[in-house]
Amino acid sequence: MSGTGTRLSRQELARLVARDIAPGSYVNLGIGQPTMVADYLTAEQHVTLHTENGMLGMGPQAHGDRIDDELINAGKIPVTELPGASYFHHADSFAMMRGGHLDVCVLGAFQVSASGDLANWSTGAPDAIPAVGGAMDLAIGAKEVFVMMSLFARDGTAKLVPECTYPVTGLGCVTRVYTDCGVFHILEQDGARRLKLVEPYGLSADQIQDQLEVELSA
Amino acid sequence: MSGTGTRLSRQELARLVARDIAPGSYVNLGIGQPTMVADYLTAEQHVTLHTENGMLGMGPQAHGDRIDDELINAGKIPVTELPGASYFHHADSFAMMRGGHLDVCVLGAFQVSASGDLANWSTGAPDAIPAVGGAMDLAIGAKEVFVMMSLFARDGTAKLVPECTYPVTGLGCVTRVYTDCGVFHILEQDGARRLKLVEPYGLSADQIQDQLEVELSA
Amino acid sequence: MPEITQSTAAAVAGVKDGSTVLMGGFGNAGQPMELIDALLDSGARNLTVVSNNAGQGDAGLALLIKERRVRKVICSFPRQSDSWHFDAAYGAGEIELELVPQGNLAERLRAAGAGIGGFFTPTGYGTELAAGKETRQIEGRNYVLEHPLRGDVALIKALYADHAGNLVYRKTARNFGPVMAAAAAQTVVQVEQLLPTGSLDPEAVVTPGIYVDVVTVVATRGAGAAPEPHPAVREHTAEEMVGA
Amino acid sequence: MPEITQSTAAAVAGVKDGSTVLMGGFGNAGQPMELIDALLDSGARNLTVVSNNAGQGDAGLALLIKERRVRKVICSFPRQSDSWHFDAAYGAGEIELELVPQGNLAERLRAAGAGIGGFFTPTGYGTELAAGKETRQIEGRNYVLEHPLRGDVALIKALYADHAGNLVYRKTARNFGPVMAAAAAQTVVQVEQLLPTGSLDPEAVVTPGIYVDVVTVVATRGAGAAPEPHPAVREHTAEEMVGA
Repeated sequence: MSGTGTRLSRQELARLVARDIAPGSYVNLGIGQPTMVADYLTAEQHVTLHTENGMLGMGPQAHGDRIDDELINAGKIPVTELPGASYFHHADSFAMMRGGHLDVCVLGAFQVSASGDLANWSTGAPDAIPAVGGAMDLAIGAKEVFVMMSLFARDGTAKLVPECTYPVTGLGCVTRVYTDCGVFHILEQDGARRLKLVEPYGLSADQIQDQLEVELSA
Repeated sequence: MSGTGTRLSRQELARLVARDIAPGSYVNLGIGQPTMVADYLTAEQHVTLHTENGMLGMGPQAHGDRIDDELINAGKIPVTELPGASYFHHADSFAMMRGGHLDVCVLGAFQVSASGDLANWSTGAPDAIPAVGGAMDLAIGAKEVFVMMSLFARDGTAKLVPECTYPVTGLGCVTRVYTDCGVFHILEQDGARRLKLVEPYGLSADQIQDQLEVELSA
Repeated sequence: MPEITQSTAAAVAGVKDGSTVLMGGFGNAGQPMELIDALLDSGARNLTVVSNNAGQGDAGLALLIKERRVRKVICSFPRQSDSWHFDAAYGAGEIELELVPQGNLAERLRAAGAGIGGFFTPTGYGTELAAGKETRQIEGRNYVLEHPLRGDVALIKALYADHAGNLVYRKTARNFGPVMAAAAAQTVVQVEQLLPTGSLDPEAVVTPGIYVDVVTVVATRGAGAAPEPHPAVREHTAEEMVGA
Repeated sequence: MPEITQSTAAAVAGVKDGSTVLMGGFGNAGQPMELIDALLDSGARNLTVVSNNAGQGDAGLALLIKERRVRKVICSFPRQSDSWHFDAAYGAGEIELELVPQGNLAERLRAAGAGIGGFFTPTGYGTELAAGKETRQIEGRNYVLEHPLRGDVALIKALYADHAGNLVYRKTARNFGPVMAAAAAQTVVQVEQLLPTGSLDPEAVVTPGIYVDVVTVVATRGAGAAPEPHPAVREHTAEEMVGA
């Protein structure tokens, strides 16, 4: 459990997540930062990407002549099709997610609680137009839910919290949290969920503990 | 409301049912006697046949070289495929039935009650092996459920009854009953279901009424 | 057998004031833009629209909302960078929003088409979007009871139809089309091309014709453009060809 | 990526004593006969079998029942003219039967694959087969609550698989295959032929490879027989070909 001397860049974080995805996995990468994980998956990993708007076997973003308005990902960005792909309708696509068939889903977050509650769909601002998309389905569906986020918000408050103060997306669903300051695992032990720091970066484990209101498990 | 002088043969009954199926209908013909209806449907009717094991656009029974063990109907008889056919899996097939998308389903019966309850899956004999297949799904799914049966059992008892004594397949689902002695409609009037004899055959309306324990509506 | 019409105006005539309209599409992919334009021209108002989004830019559903024809939107993701017409209507309190997680939206539509009266879903449990809804623990997992979502009319887009109404779609434009086709009392579809019955292979049909009531051809990829190959389209023999 | 094995014995090794096994097929169409034969040879016992029928003649599931390997059958139609082995076991009180209306069987399997915790179905309401079950009136219609039906292993038959595990079926042999593939912890499929990845058109895949764990080739139509055309099978370019 030794960290490097510096916090991780977004690219380094994406590389770390990619490294931890088991070969042969079926994976959904959420909109935004999680999308970067695709750049670090290797051919040898044979990872199959799912997009909730109805496709398995999604390839990289399309450019130039390959752009097809009817071949897009969940972020509505034109993508490509890989050999072995398949298309299906929305009910089948979300049945695949809800039914626990995806191995890993990678999501961004506003907050994650020590017991794995996820808040990533709404800041709760009273005047904001609410929009949820597939966030709640992604949160509860995959066998493992990895979150990518900065450990601290711009105002310095920690985003790993005892209880989410933002509206939750799903309860007890997050299994790993990848942050610029370290990787955390949320493990089920003796019926309770425990938060464990497995790789600190830039800060020591003690420094991280000092800045969190949640207690890290040994 | 004038009947012919003789009771209807099974062939005549099948012809009568076929005549009453509206052009362009999607129809499921149950196993046994209802299958005969297909022989009397005309090309001009453009009726599309559904078989619950996963096909729309089913054609006539296959013979000789055209027999294909993987192209069968619900009675496990080899059939053929017509232009415009489609195949789908069992959950989709029964969703089509349960969702009310079929216009007409034609079924055999042991008994039909005056309010349209259907009994056609079990005689309730204590030593018999129970088997239901798709009977209960067919009973409740189609917009109209036509029953084909003899009006009287071999022992002379009427099969149109005040209440089914055999185990029911579905409640209040039958809309028409085609029998050798006449055609009955079960109509919803003022919130109640009424049984009306629309075409007697072989017997007069009065003679039929005399032999039934249910009261026919005017 | 569906009705075939050359007129998008005729195609959407089933939508009345107060109708619930299911609109296919995820973003612009699969959005039946020309049918929605015809709906705008029809003047129908007080609509409830079920769709994944609440319109984008200055086209389609966004224009219906701009013109205040839509009383209520049932969707999963109304807020987009170019959803200014929805934003304005919502900000002014002139449109009602029922926000539904995307998979529950799809499953509620599927339930409507499949005759399911309600279902227990884990999605949304413990969140604001399940507030007030019946919940149940089943085998140790928590679920929310959700109900079917039916439409009076579905407006969807497919790639090809045959004269029997069978449909195939193109890539991720398939999205909500198949479930919406089954969930509405009347389903209207715009296709790139209408093919003779017998042209679509029964193994590759996605939406069987039983779910389709009205078909209209809108060649969005340019009139006269050669259709691209699709695995469902087969060489047909004279014996197999029916209709024209 | 599924495991590919040449051995049906290896393919069914995931079935243990006491397993719940989903078996595809409607009558003989789509019944994975050679996988069931291998299961018989494996000696696994005390099985719960979910299948539409309870075996026919002297083959497949009927032999498993004859050998008393099956503790319980969950099916819709056990009684057939040639279901003598089930009849004998049932008559002797040596097999348990859970009779499920066929559409509820299919929907319970679908629910298991789709993560639905329970659903209200109108099928069976008011009948013996709903006795003791929770019911509810929803919008004036009566429904019965049914629960998902999961398998430890699904044994199914398809026409072709590619190396990514994508499946296509043949005519009415499709039946329960797609829903069982999604409803089991492990799905084992026997196919006529295994094709390189890229050979099946993504528009025409019926079961995506994510649902398939083990593939074995059993050429039931005669070894070396040319495969019949299927719309999903496409001419592949070198660029598209992956695997072998």
